[in-house]
Parts: sequence; structure tokens; C-alpha cells
Amino acid sequence: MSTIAEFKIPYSQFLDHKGEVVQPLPEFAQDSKILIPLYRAMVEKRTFDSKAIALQRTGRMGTYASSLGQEAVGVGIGAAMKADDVLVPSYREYGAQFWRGVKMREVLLYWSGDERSNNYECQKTDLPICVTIGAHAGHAVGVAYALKLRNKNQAAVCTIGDGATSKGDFYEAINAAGVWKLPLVYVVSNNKFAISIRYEQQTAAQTIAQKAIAAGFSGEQIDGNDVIAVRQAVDQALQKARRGDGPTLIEAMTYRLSDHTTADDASRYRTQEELSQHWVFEPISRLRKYLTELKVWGKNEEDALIKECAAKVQREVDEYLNTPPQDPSGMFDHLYETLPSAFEDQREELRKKGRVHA
Amino acid sequence: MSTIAEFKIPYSQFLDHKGEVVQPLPEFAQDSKILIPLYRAMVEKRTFDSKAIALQRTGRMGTYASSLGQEAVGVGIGAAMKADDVLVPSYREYGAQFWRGVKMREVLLYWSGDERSNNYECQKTDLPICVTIGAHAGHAVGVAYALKLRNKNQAAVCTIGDGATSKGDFYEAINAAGVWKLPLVYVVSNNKFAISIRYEQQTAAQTIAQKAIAAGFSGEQIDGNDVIAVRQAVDQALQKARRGDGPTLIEAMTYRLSDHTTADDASRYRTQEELSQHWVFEPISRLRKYLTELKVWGKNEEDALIKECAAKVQREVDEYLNTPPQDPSGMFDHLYETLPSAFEDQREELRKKGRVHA
Amino acid sequence: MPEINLVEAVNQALAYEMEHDPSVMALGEDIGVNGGVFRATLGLRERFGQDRVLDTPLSEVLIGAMSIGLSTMKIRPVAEIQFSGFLYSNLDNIINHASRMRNRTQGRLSCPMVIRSPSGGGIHAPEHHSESPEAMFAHVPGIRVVIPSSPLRAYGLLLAAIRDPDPVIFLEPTRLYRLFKQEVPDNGKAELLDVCLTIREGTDVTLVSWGAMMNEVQIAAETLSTEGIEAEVIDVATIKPLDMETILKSVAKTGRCVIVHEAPRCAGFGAEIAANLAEHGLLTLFAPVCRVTGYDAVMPLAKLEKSYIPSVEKIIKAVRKTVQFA
Amino acid sequence: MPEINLVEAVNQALAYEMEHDPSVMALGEDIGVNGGVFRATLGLRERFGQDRVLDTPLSEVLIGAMSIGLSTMKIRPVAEIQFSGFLYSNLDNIINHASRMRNRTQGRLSCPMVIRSPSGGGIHAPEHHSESPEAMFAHVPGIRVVIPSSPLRAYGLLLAAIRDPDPVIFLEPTRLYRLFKQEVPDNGKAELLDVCLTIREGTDVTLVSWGAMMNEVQIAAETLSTEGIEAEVIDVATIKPLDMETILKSVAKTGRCVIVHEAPRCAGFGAEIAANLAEHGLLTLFAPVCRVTGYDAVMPLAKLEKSYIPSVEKIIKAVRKTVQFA
Ligand SMILES: Cc1ncc(C[n+]2csc(CCOP(=O)(O)OP(=O)(O)O)c2C)c(N)n1
Ligand SMILES: Cc1ncc(C[n+]2csc(CCOP(=O)(O)OP(=O)(O)O)c2C)c(N)n1
Ligand SMILES: [Mg+2]
Ligand SMILES: [Mg+2]
Repeated sequence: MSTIAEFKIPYSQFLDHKGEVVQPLPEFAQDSKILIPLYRAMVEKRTFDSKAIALQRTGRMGTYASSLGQEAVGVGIGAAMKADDVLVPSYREYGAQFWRGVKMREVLLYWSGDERSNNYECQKTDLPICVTIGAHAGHAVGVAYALKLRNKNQAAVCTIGDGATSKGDFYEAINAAGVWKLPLVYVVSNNKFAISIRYEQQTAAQTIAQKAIAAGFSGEQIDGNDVIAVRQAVDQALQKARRGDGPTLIEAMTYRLSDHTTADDASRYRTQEELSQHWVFEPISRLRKYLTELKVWGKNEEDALIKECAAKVQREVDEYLNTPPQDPSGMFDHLYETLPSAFEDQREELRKKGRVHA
Repeated sequence: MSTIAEFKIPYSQFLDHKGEVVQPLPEFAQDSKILIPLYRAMVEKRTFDSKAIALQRTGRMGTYASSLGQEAVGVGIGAAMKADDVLVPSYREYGAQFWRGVKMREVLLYWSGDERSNNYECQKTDLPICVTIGAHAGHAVGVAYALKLRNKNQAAVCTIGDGATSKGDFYEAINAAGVWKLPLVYVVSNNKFAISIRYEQQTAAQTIAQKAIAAGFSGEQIDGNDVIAVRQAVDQALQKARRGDGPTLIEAMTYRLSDHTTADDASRYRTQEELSQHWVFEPISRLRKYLTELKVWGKNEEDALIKECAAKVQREVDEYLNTPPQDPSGMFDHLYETLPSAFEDQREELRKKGRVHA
Repeated sequence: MPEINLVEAVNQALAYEMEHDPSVMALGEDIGVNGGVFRATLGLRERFGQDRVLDTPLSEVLIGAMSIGLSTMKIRPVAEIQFSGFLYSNLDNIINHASRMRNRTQGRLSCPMVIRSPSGGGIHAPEHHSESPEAMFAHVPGIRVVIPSSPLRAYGLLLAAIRDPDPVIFLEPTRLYRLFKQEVPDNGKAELLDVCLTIREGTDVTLVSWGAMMNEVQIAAETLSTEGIEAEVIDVATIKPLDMETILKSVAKTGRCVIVHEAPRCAGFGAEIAANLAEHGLLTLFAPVCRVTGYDAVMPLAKLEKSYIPSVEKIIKAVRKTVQFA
Repeated sequence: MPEINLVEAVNQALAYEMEHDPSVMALGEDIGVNGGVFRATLGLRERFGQDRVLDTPLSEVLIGAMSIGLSTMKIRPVAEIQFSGFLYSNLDNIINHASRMRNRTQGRLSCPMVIRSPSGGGIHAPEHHSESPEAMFAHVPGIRVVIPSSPLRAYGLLLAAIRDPDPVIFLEPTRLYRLFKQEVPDNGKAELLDVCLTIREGTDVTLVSWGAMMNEVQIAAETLSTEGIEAEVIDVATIKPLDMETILKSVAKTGRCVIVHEAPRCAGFGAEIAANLAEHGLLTLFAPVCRVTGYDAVMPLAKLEKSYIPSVEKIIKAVRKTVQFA
């Protein structure tokens, strides 16, 4: 027997959970003017998150998927991407979506069950979230292929969950991305759960990063609760993509501190103790500690930020709650570019009937 | 950056293309009484193969998929399996199917377009071949799971092509097989082509064996034209499976010396020169050389074998050609266990109409 | 006897059959420790062990595919697809393999397997959680498609589906999961498949439906009765094979037919029933066959789903028009 | 002008559109150097390069999924699925994404993409190569389903499909690929979508069909004419959205209708047409609406496929019976 191929999966982290620097920081992270916006974005997202849950609990919004504890992944991605890159998001990466111009009120409207929410006012190109887990991994291949055809030095980022990596869609996508060396970065948020299914029930692979080996390109694991590591890894992968050196799979290790959604009760399948243990590693406090130690952040800044975030979220909630309802006939307005005459009478019927209240 | 995981893909070969032993032979291969049946089975399969093509070319059978040059894979698998293991085959592994009791006439009947062919007279448990590429990788998970539930020390072998490893079905299957540590061996016949698509267009992975890394179990590459390597690798993997140590992925390196099927014209996408180069590595002559050197095989044996094979194949062809046609109403006979009354009139109509001749 | 709702009836049937037939197993996403997102498999893992109540990875194609492999090996899998919108990735295996294995091997192998999935809207769920895909399955030769409309029928039909020697797609109306309760004796008695059930006798019009819409249809029938219109109400229950005889007999009596389903109209299963009436019941028809259906639009998100699903009023209006037709 | 067959017409349309619209690309298995297993993409790779004529890995789910991504980015993909039996694994993406992206984003993004696939039997192909899945697609809101019945229509309809701003499933009748030739001017003129075409005028019965069966239907009509039965023959062509008006008008004239398709009867697309007749044309019907279809059995392998596909005689018999009905 001889050895015909060998592989290594690297791991990286810059700021550990105590806020201590464990390896030399990348250049951007030496500039607190860059770090502070990352911190702010994470806090803002978390503020949004609790408000959204409150709206759901008080019957003013439908099922909501919180991303409590996973803030660094979304924010790190958002910060690393250029405006004209394309994001193909999963549903927990609000941090990335907000950074790229999606409005909080749009996300709220979405979870209230209103299609108009995906017609983002300030983000015209990114795909909306994909509810059928993993399917968008393939959509991202098309997006990246289009970018490659157009040769514009742009790249795509696709975010997905650990559970999603069990879908065939995902593997068909990464395999093809490898063949065509697409400008495409997959970021897997490994939050250890797919609803109640734990990582060990999901796959026997020691890491998700190594799944890239099946597709012939490189995979790496990072501390997904370290926003510096996320931003750095995504940035490097995007540069590689732009150079024409193909796709990268980044496994961001994080943890879902919330229930799966507001329709879920995680206490059925995990203990309070396990949950508490993971709070230690959450992404926000470590960065605060670090910034505080750098003396670029303090109680004043923190208090001001909390107020700002609360005010911003409240404005967005108000906008959301004041959104006028859609006429039911709207379900035909964007079914086709021009509604075929065969369906005109159905739209007409709905127009006449008006809204049915639940 | 640290390294969090490392992997190696082993390669093995015992008999090289010149018939020379390149590493110590496994025990079974030191016994020419075991090697000769392997040789005979490969020759028999190849004899069958040319006859099948002749039948198609003369309009006495439909499209046929030859496995010229891939004899060692099927025969090696067949020889390694126990009778009560279960084979979940792809369409080119006639060698394994014949070994396990499928009749040549059944294979001919199959390619003539007759469902009755899959009702194997002497093989009741193995699945029939699966035409939708890759789907049976998932069926094999169910088969292996059933074996595990029944705890009978049996295992399943699933054979698939290199092209099939691009299907999501395959990855969902191997991933689950890894999670449940199923008694299951996947053998990929890497014959370098999926119709016209070359390996490099199929995947950027240096080996197919490494795709097992994505599923968290071991993969290995072997010389698939060395029947000793095939039998040995499958045997080892089956033993591992029976021990409860889970699945294995074996990539058998071979080459499709034929067209994809009789409906294909490979000269559209590969040169005569490329083809000739690969004839050097085909599996039969190397074993003949080796057996001849051992002085357990000679011209007499060879001549006798050729005659025997020709006679056996001819008998099977005669049986095939003499198979009485199925009544068209037969299409309803095994649609359900008991045909629901809603469809009785349709079966009746067909019974009355009788056979329509093409 | 305590009354139970539809999802509890499903659970009861599963437990009964797993208790009495050791070859039955359940598989799907989150069906183990979590008891299923709707709790249809609650308690089964504790009772029958994790090998027979199998949490799968997030792999719908695998769930369908491995059910095929299991059933060829004489294990009887009852697979759960978490929501109907995720069933479509399973169509490949259902159409190309589950439905054909018996015919392909002329009876040597077969696929007695059940795929359960919630179906239909009305619970304010996210996108892809409210689909009504029955017509697609009804087009597939070699399978059965069964849809219960009450806890009682869910229990009896699910038992029948599990015991059926051929593949069954079992669509559970999400909207009914917790809508009402019934006494459901846990006696292991299966209901008959392949037959429509006449839920209410009537003389003026035949109202045909299935699944969750049976609720609106029955309310409509009662309301109509107060205005002197007596509807005969038929619950199709087994969509495929279709018991057209019962429907034809009823329409022969009433001369009028209104078919109600939630799925989009175009090529919905109502078309099959109406087409049979146009072919085999034409001379008995006194009025056009009316289909009251979901729109030929994408099933909307929560805010508009009530506007999409046929309402009691819409059914009543259609019946009135049909009865008044002369 | 040389005459060309249907597969050559498809090739001609693809080449025309790729020449004139740089955003159009083709993708699929073996479509590059091999020119497609039916040669529909012959020569395109040489002409337009391998980036625009893309050989994909053996990944049907990916082919559909990436077409969605491409089309949201304003590339117009024309994907080939090698045989219709491999289309089913694409349903998930077609139903859940391609058909909905426009509605989901209220017009912000859309999926102008075409999925081409051979369909139907009659060429002695292996299993899964002879499916007629049109009814399943017809049930999906937000897409078009188009089936040509001649080289001329294939050219014009494919151009229209590629230019259409919404997703189109384009099913090419395998049996017609090389059955006959026509002059097909390469003028880039698209045919109208969403309309039925009246192929033959008649007074005694309306014969409705599409795709490969148009061949048998036209032969039947000519034969019937010799016995004095003049059939009006309608080629539906765009299955969805259905131009029911043309069919209703014709049946209003003839009073009789026979619908012919190769797919299984139950929940086939013929049901939708018959159901519309039962609802909107009832008073014009002098005879039961007859469906002449494939059986509700698995499409058999080569030996029995001719017994499965409706024959000219079967159509003639059905028409006679329908015309004689009184
Ligand atoms: C194809 C599909 N199957 C099942 C579901 C139901 N479902 C929604 S989220 C989820 C778990 C996803 O897990 P993961 O990918 O790890 O993402 P996370 O929720 O942890 O962010 C499941 C099973 C779905 N939406 N789509
Ligand atoms: C799902 C599916 N897609 C496409 C095809 C058409 N097809 C038949 S064989 C084949 C290539 C298979 O290649 P590989 O898996 O390498 O097996 P090989 O033919 O080389 O033995 C293709 C594309 C198919 N049968 N099934
Ligand atoms: Mg997760
Ligand atoms: Mg191959």
C-alpha cells in the first residue's frame, strides 16, 4: 500500500473567548476603527433578535429564527464582502444581510408572512433566504458562474448550516464549483444543531471543512465566534476567488444559543447546563473585552450604543407594524411577468373579494 | 493556524499490468485454485460481452452497456462477497451479478426490454440494476440498515460509476452510512468516463476515494484492473463491515474500453490512440501471464476455456431468444400486489387487445 | 375513553403497529428525541429504541431512498417528511423506484413503505410548509395516495397504509392536526383503503373533497341544509386508486357535483374526478361540474393564506349556483 | 431550403438565439463535445465556446439549481436534462424556487430559464427514458409547459421559450426527433406561447392532443375523414397556461371531444381539459368526453411500449364511438 493523496484541515482563531489574542492579528484587526463597527453590528443584530422574539411572543409576528450567539458569522461575512459581490444567504445570517442593506423591517415583514419583504429596498442583487435547506448551495453555483462569465472580479458568498451539509444539493454544488473553479465562498455556520439533530447524528465527519476534500478544493475551520477570524477567512477566500483560484469552504464553529425557531422548544433535547457552557464562548463579550482593554471602548460608548440600537430597532419595528396589508390579488401580480389571460379571472375574483381576515 | 484534521488515501495493487507481483500477495491469491476461477469468470464475462454486442448489432437485442476492460471489478466483488450478503449493483457489474447467480439470459432479456428479466431465477435478494444513476446508493443504505437491524453478520455491497459520485444521492447515502456505521461497502468503478464526460470534468477531487472523507469514514484507491486487489480490498472491507466498524469506499481504477453503450459512439470524444494506450492495462491478460508463469495455466487450458465459454454463452443466447413474449396485460400483473379494481378494466382491455407488434 | 386529535391518532397508530409488528420502523428528521416537529412520533423512541425510531440526517432524498432499500429487505419503514414542500425532492425515488420495484422485478421485490407528510396550509407556517401536492402523486402508477380527514380515519387509514403491501403516500392535513378531537379506540382496526366514504347523505348535490377541506365542506353542507339544500358529502380519502364508482352513483342520484380542494386548480386532482364525470356520468349531470379550489398561484405566506384556501362561503356559493342551474 | 427534423430544429433555434443574444447559454450532461445524446446541441460548443455550452457533472439537481442562480443574474440558461425520467429530481427546485423567485421577491429577481428534456416513449430506450411528465409540471403555478409537435413548431416555440421572461419546461417528443422533416426557415421568428393551434378544421368532433401523439392523431383524423368523419384537430402546444378558449369554441361547434395523450390517464393533463369542458362546455356536449391515454401502469420497457402508447386504431375507435353517441 502506498499513499496517493494527503490532506490537512487548518483551524484558525485570533481572539479567544476570554478576549485574548492567540495569534498575530491580521492588518485590518489592528485598526480599532474597523473593529468597532463589527462590534456595533453584532450588538445591533442581537438587539434586533430579542425584539423579534418579543414580537412573535406577543402575537405581532409569525415564527422567527433567532441567531443568538451566531452574530460573528454574519457580521464577519458582511464586513469581508464588497458591495457588488453577491450573497446567497441562509436564514440565520441577518448580520450579513443587514450589513449589505437589507432592512430590519424587511426581515420582520418576512417572518410575519408577507412576500413583499423580499423586495429589498436597498439590496437589489442578493438572493432572498432559501427555506428549503441546502437548495441555495446550487443557486450560488449559478450566481458564481454568471459572475465568472461576466468576468467582473466579483465573487459570491453562500452561507449554510451544518444540517444543510447533509443535503445532496450541497455536494452537487460544491463538486461543480470545484470543477469550474468558481469565485464562490461557502460559509457553514456549524451551530451544532439542525433543529434537534446534533452534529454527531448529522455526520461522522470530524469537521465539516473536510467535506471540501470531496470536491477537490480547500476547506478550513475557524472559530466562528471570533469575528476577526470570520472576517479574515472570508476576506482571504474572496481574494482567492477573485484571483481565479476557485472556491473555499469555511466552517465557522459557533453555537445556537436560542431555540431553533420560536416554534421550537430546545429544552426537549438539550439541557440548561449544556446551554450555559456555551454562553462562555459567545462572540460579543470577548470583543468588548478586547476593545475595552485597548481602551477604545468603555461604559459610555456601550450605553450610547445600547440606546442607539434600541432606538433603531424600534423605528424599524414601527415601520414594520405600519406596513399596509397587501391586497390578496397581489398573489397574482408577480406570478409571471405578465399574467397569462388564463388566470385573469382568478385575479379578478380575488380583487373583488378583498382581504379575508384570519 | 493549526491543523485540526489529517487524512491519507492509500493505494494498492498486487499484480501490475505486466503480470508482475508488486507486493506480497494476500493469502487467497497464493492459491491458484482460487485464482483460476477468477480468471475463468473474467473470460466468461468478456465472451458474453462480445456476444451481447453482436446481438444488438444484428437487431436481436436493444441498447447494451458493455463492460469491456472492467472485468476485474465485478468478478473481484463477486468472489469477495458471501452468498447471503446483498449486492446493490450498477449496470456494468455483470461479473459480480453472474458470480451471484444472475443468468446471462436474464441480462440479455433485460437489455431486450423485458421486465421479467429482473425476476432472477437463482438470486432472490440482490437488487436489480438501477438506471437512474446514483439513486441506488441510497437504496443500499436501507438494505444495509436492514441487515444491521437483523444483526445477522451480513453486509451489502453497492457498485457505482465515477459519474454517479457527482449525484447528491451518493453523498446523502455515504454520509448517513457513516453516521450509522453501516455494514456497507461502496465500490466505485472509476472508468474515467460518464458517457462523454471525463473524470476531470466530473470532479476536481484528485481521487474518488477521498470523497469518503466527507462522510467520515475511510476511502482507498486500488488498481481495479487487478482482480487480486479488488477481491482483497472488498474482502477486507466486508470483514470490517461485519465487525461493526462501518462502511468503506473503494475506488477501483479501471477504464471503459468500450463505447458507453451500443447507442454511443465514443470516437466522437476520445481518440483511437488514447484507447490503445489503455488496452495495455486491461485485467485479463495480466492474470493469464501470471498464471502461465506459475505454470498452472497453458494453451490447452486456454483453448478449452474459450470453447466452454462460447458454448455456455450460446446456450444462454438460445434460451434468451426462445423466451416467449409477455402478454401486454402483464404490465398490470405486478403493478400492485393485488390490482385495485379501479384499473381492472385497463388490464382487461390489454388482455383483449393482445400484443401489438412494433 | 379520552378524545384525541389527529396528530395523536397518528401517534397512536404508529405505536400500535410498532408494538404488534416488529418489522415496522419509523424514520425521519427530528422524530426521535424531539418526537417530530408536530409530535407525531412522541414517545416512540423511548418505547421502541433509537434503531427503530431513527433520527436521520437532513437528507430527504436519503429518507425516501433508504425506505426503498429497507422495504425490499422486508422492513416496513414509515418515513416522515417534515413538511410537504420537502417531499418534492423525494419524487424521483418514489416515481422511479418505490412505485416500480414490484413491477420491475415481477414481484420478486416490493416496497411496502409509507411516506407520511403534513400537507396543506392554514397554520401560518413559513414558505414550503403549506403545500398540497396530492395530484402529482396521484399521477404515479403503482402507489397509493391516502389523506385522512379526522382522528378516527387517520388512525384506521394509517394502519391500513402501513399494512399495505405497496407504497403509500400518506398526507396528513396540518390544519386538522389539532383542530378537533374524537374518541379513537386503540383496537388496531384498519380502515379500508381504495374507497370513498359517504359522510352525509343528500339529494340535491354531491360535494366531493378530502383532507382538511372536509372541514369547510361539512360546515358548508350543514349551512346549506338550513336553506333546504341537502348535499351528499363524500370524503375521497384514498385519492389513488380513486373509487369513482361511489362518486358516480351519488351524482347519478343528485345530478350535480361540486369538487373542493385546496391545491391549485390547474391539473389538480379535482380535474380527474370532473373528467370521469364528463366521461362516465355525462348523462346524469344537470349542471356543470364545479371545482372550488386553491388559486393557480403560489401558496402565499401566512398573511394571505386564508385568502388562498377555499372558504366555507365560497363553497356555499358554488353549491347554490350549481343547484340553481337549470 | 433543406428540410430538417425536430432535433435539428431544436439545434437551429439554440444556435440562432445564442448567436443573437449573448446572455443565452446551454448546459447539461454531454452537451459539449458529444453534442448531446440526441445531438440537439451539435456544433454549439465549437461555435460558442465551452463556457457558454457547458458540460456539467452528472448532477441533475445542480443543473436545475444553477439555472436558477444564473437566471437571477440575467444569464438565460437553456438546460438539457438528458431523459425525462431524470427530470423528477429537478422538481424540487422547479416548484420551490424557479417558479416562485419572481413572486417571492415581488419582481426584484426572476428566473427566465428553459429546461429542455426529451419526453415520451417509442424509441426502444431503457427504463426511465420514455416518461411523459407534463401533467406534474402543469400543476405548478408560475411556470410554462411547452411541447412542440413538429420541427417548425419546435423552432418557433423554443425561441419563444428562451425569450420568455419566466421559467419554461420544454418537453421534446423523442419519438418525433427524427420521424419527419420540414423546411424550417432560420429567421429567428418565435411562435406564440399560451395558445392552442387548430391544425385541421372539422365539424364532427374535436380531437385534442400535443407532442408526439399529434402524429397518431393526425393520421387518425385523415383516416376518419375517408369514412366521412371530419375531426377538428387541436395541438395544445402550451400545456400551461392552457388556452381553453380555443378548445371550448371548437367543442361548441362539434359537440364532441376526444383527448389523446401518452401519459397515464389518472391525473393526466387530459383530465384538466375534460374538467373544463364539464364546467364550461357542458351544454355544448353531445357525447361523453373521451380520454384516450396511456395506461395507469408503469411505462413498460421496450418490448411492450407499443402496447402502452395509444395507437391510431385506438384513437379512431374512440372517435367513432364518440361521434356515434346519441
Ligand atoms: C429541505 C428541508 N428539509 C427540512 C427542513 C426543515 N428544517 C428547517 S431548519 C432545519 C434545520 C437546519 O439545520 P442547519 O442547516 O444546521 O441550520 P440551522 O437551523 O442550525 O441554522 C430543518 C430540518 C427544511 N426547511 N428544508
Ligand atoms: C440520473 C441520471 N442521469 C443521467 C443518466 C444518463 N446516463 C446513463 S449512464 C450515464 C453516465 C454514467 O457514468 P458513470 O457513473 O461513470 O458510469 P459508467 O457508465 O462509466 O459505468 C449517464 C449520464 C442516467 N441514467 N441517470
Ligand atoms: Mg445548524
Ligand atoms: Mg464511469
